[in-house]
Amino acid sequence: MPIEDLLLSGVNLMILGMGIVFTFLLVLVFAMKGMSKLALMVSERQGTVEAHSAQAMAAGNQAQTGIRGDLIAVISAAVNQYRSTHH
Amino acid sequence: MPIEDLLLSGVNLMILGMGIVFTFLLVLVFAMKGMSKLALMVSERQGTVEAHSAQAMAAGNQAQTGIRGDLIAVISAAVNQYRSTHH
Amino acid sequence: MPIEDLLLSGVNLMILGMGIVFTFLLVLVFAMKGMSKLALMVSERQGTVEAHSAQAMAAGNQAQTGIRGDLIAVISAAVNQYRSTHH
Amino acid sequence: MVEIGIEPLWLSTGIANLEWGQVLMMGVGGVLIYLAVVRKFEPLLLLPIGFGAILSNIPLAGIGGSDGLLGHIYHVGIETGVFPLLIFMGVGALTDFGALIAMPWTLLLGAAAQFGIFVTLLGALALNFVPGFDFTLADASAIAIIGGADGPTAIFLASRLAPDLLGAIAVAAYSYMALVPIIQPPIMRWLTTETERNVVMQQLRHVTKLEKVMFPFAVLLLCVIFLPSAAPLIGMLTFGNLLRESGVVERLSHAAQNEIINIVTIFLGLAVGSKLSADKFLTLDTLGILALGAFAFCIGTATGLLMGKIMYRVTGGKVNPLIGAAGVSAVPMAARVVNKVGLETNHHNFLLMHAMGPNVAGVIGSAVAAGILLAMVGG
Amino acid sequence: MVEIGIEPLWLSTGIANLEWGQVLMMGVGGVLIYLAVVRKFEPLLLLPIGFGAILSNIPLAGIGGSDGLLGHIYHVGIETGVFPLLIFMGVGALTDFGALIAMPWTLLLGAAAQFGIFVTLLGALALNFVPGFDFTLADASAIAIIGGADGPTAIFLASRLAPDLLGAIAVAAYSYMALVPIIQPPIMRWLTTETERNVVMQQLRHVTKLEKVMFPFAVLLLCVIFLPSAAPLIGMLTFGNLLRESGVVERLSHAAQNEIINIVTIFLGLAVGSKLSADKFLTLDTLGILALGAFAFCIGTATGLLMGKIMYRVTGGKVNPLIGAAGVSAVPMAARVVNKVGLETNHHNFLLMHAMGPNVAGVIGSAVAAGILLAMVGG
Amino acid sequence: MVEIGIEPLWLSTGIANLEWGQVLMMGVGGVLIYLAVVRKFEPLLLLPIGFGAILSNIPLAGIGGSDGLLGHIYHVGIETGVFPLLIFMGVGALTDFGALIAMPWTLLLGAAAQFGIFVTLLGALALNFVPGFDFTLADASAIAIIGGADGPTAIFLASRLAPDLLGAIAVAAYSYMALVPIIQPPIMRWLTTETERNVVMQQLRHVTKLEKVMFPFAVLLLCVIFLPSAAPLIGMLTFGNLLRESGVVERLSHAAQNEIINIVTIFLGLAVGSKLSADKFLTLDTLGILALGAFAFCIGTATGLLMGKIMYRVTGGKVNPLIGAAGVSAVPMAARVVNKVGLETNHHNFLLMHAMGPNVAGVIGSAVAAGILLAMVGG
Ligand code: NA
Ligand code: NA
Ligand code: NA
Repeated sequence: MPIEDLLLSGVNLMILGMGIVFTFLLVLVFAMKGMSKLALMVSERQGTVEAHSAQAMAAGNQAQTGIRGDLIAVISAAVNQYRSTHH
Repeated sequence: MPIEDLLLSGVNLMILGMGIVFTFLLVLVFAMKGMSKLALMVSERQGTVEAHSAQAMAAGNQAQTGIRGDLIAVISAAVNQYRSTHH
Repeated sequence: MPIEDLLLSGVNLMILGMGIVFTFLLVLVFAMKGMSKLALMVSERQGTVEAHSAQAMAAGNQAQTGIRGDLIAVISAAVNQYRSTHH
Repeated sequence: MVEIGIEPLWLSTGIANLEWGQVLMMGVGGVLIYLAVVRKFEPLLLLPIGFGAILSNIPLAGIGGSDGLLGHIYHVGIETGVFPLLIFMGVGALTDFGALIAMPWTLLLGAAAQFGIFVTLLGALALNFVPGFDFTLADASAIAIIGGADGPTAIFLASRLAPDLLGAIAVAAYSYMALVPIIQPPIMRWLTTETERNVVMQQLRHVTKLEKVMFPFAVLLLCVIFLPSAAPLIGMLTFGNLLRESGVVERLSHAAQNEIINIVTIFLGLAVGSKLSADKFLTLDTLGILALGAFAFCIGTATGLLMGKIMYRVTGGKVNPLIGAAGVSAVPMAARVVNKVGLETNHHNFLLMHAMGPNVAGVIGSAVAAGILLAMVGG
Repeated sequence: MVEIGIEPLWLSTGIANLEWGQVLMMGVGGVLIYLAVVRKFEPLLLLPIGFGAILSNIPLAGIGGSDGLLGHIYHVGIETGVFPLLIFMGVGALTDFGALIAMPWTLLLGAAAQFGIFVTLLGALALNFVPGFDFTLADASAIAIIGGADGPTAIFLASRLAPDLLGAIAVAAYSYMALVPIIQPPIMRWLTTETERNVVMQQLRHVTKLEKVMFPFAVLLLCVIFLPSAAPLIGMLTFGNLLRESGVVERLSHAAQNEIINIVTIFLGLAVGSKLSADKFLTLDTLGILALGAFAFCIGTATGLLMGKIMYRVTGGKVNPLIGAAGVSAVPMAARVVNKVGLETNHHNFLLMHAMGPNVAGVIGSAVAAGILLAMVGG
Repeated sequence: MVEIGIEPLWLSTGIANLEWGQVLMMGVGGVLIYLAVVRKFEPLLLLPIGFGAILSNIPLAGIGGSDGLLGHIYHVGIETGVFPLLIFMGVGALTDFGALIAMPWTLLLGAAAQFGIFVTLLGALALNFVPGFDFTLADASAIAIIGGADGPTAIFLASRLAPDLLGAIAVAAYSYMALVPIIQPPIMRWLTTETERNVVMQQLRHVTKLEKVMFPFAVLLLCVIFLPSAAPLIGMLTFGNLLRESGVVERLSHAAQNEIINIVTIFLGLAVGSKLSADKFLTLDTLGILALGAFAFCIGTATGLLMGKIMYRVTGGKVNPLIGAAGVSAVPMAARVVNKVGLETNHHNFLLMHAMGPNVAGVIGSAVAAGILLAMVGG
């Protein structure tokens, strides 16, 4: 079809397209805000439960982050070496 | 076909089926007993060989189980961390 | 076709084949020699750069080879164990 | 010029094309994911299945269609039966049959528990008396295997005998496997006496490496002689186990236990989920399948326990009947349940290892049962 | 007897059959590998693509043909759209959307940056005024998506709308993603004032695990309602992210983040490279595509920055406009560039985490844009 | 009603359908597994091949048939040639060509050892004088490549030139590769003098990273110019090696060295085993192939050694002729054997690194030879 018509379709597509992109992501903004509110409510309601699991998680993270960085470095290197040699 | 016939086939299938299942696993019981006897004989005949490899294996296990549990825990955590970060 | 002809083709194939194999690998010999020369020139030209990266690499290797063998052994075993148990 | 306006735009949205059935099935998918993530119901399978259900019910996208991603995966992996067999290879590579080798007789517990399968088969056929149900013998067989409490076996058989019911059957199988801790204990307490549950079993003998290497061959040999129709399942199970026990192919054993089974699990789950379409799933059949599945688990548990009581008598009280309940497989959940119930009556009675014997025996038992159904009905 | 002589031997050599186009394309492949290895341009993709280009241009071997290795891989993985979608699953499993959840408004930056896509679409169509160019609306759409700065999205859309241009489009997309550190900074400095670049943003709030688990569902839900045509991309992205955040399927999350994405990356790269044939690549179109691609990146960066300036005004100077440039995606390169430019003006102003929000928003934004183009043009 | 009785039941058992050929082939499979597990003969390949042979000879199951698991795998991976090429990519990623780059002349040792291939080709054709043998030129070529002592190359060529002989050829290739420690030493001692075996070679020069990165391109370039028919093999080998040496795609290199090669090895082995059917394997041809294979190894070892002796003369005793035996490839077994035999005569003479040069040269050499056979015979 003639280029002019193509361009017309293009303009059409641009207007609609950017319109949808913005609508979609704008709605998503509010969806996420609602989501976060909901999450807050939920976690408050089962506060106790959360607390426990939170502690548990914290503990878990402790166990991980507790390891001194250099040890991890050494071990990582070793693991690398181990892999490159044993595989 | 009429449901009665279906059920009849079903009963047939059940009798045959459970019969085979039991036969199969019962024969397997004896097969395994024979197998274990055979394994015992073999290992006795090549006792010396076994002994060596056994020692070797033991040593190997030593090397593995010798590592203190907590060290393994630490390393495992580190490996986890290493993986999650380096991959 | 008659076996004699087959054999004739075979002889043909052998002469050509070994000829090509030798030509190919002989040319590759010279290609590699040239390649190495080229590599030398390049690395000399960007000597400084090389130096740096070389040091860097050396450092890297240090970090790896620096780990005492037994530690690696222990860790490797642990990794093994970790894998076999956690996977 | 290309027609680009509000009209076609609206027609290209989801709301304009969304059907009630699709909404409901997405809800079903959401429930499965909830069970997987929050209730920890077999998350490795139910999460991908649930998500696959959501994706394949999105209007216009056609993700579950023959040209869609999940359609391709289903065609390649499940129609061919490849995925469940690869999972079985992984199960074999992950399973230590030592406990079973140490107590061969516990195989009979694994056999007895398969009774649930065949009773359910009758149940499914009997359901045809109820107006609205019309299960063929093939359908009934595929449904009955849910009683095997073994996911890949159920998916493999369903893909062969009743592809239309595959979604519902897979969901039922994995759901009930996850429900084992709720379904089994009451039956276990009801069918066994305090004294029986109190039985402390003697420690398992040591099993040599050689025995573990010979075991897969013993199983495969019997399968070849008696029941070749079970060979694909038993074959891959024993192959995986040989990779594990041979000790000379660590690389391959590791691949079977990790890369392969993980990758296949993701694809298998998504592809099974793509069969959860409204027209196939929102039917009376599904309700029947769910009911029959629960029924199958109960019967299997009961018959396993009864065989356990027989062995209790025969051995003069050396066998704790509770381990019979582990015969339904559902590895290792069922064995853990046995251990738990055992500890309730005797705080120092750890039955876990003893329950592992019938537990893995149940895997073989249901594979055998699947072979029989394939041979008798699939032909 | 079989004719074996010097004549057929000579005819079986490469030099006797080598065409100039093939030599040139091998050169192109070599350049891509040089950029990947020496200049570190997206090596994970450009190295396999470059090598695939060399292999598929070897005379007589037919490696890229329908019976060749790369031909098989292309047929299985790209014609079906499976590979880019699996990569997207991996991206989802590797991405932490926490920064975006903490600053939902930065989604608008990811939206604004997609303007580059649609302007480029017009540009491609306008190029038809130049003799020798004849882009259809489908071609133009596939080219425009380069502005999305997202490799798998570009490959997926191109394989749907303009397979002939796929090679050039993929090469352009990944090349410009690698060039982000060179393309973006000047535009960023030119469009923003010292004061704006100086803005120190407040630290991000803590995001709970629950929010991270709910996020993929929120995104997927909107996709289902508004834009089902984007469901394959958004669906796999959110699936991968759920595997990551659910925390109950560590095995599967690990497989999606490693085995699957690594294996698929190798095959995807080689297969894309096999489309770099002289007749398809050494055309005026390719030059146009390369020019338009650079154009698209610049526009996208600019519109992202302008939206950033608007948010700067609206929020009374709480938002640093620089983070708008990260809206083009090109994760995580663009975010790093923002951080770098930010540090130039204020040595204590680390914008990396704040730039991650628009950065991942850009991934969603370009997937949405791709869905629109599929729905409007692909139909 | 469905006929379910003793009669059809019996007919569905294995014993009722087992043929002698199948029993024998299961035996062959068992032997291969025995060699793999107990004798440690190339277990990574021979174990899956042996198990595949057992599975595909189970009556009624049809696992090796076009609808069976192994049939599917064979169709997808071997008929297309994809699996051997992926293994070659892995080999490239696992191989350090440093030793070869340090001693380019050792390439000639890898060339000389390929003489075994072509002599065996004549041998195979000459065997046609024996009644019962009727090898075509294609058959003979596929058989001859066993002398290349390289599994994937042999499988790739056989799948192209003589699919019917693939099973026997693969089994012969891997068996003899495992037998290298038994086959080679006598020949090595017989063809070399004490003084020659005593030669201590000077330490290898340091090879720079740049050289290692350039090497794959040098090899590929010559392949493109002279022998495009070898491009699939050489191409994937060099691609894998570039992944390794480039140092910028660690993820991909790791995948090629582990996940991909391990997964493919399992499937390749099973699929090759599925070709071990009585009618194809229990033939006079197989005996001929086994005999010719051994012959090929001996000739290849001998010619490699003779070239070693020539280099010993030419260099005035700087080269230890033993390393010529490593030219047959069979990496790294042959190089280890050289090292072992070297230590017998001089307890302080470690030839391992020097033998790695001709060893990897042998891989390239046999790929080149395969390319020639494809070009001359496959056409
Ligand atoms: Na079971
Ligand atoms: Na984007
Ligand atoms: Na060789």
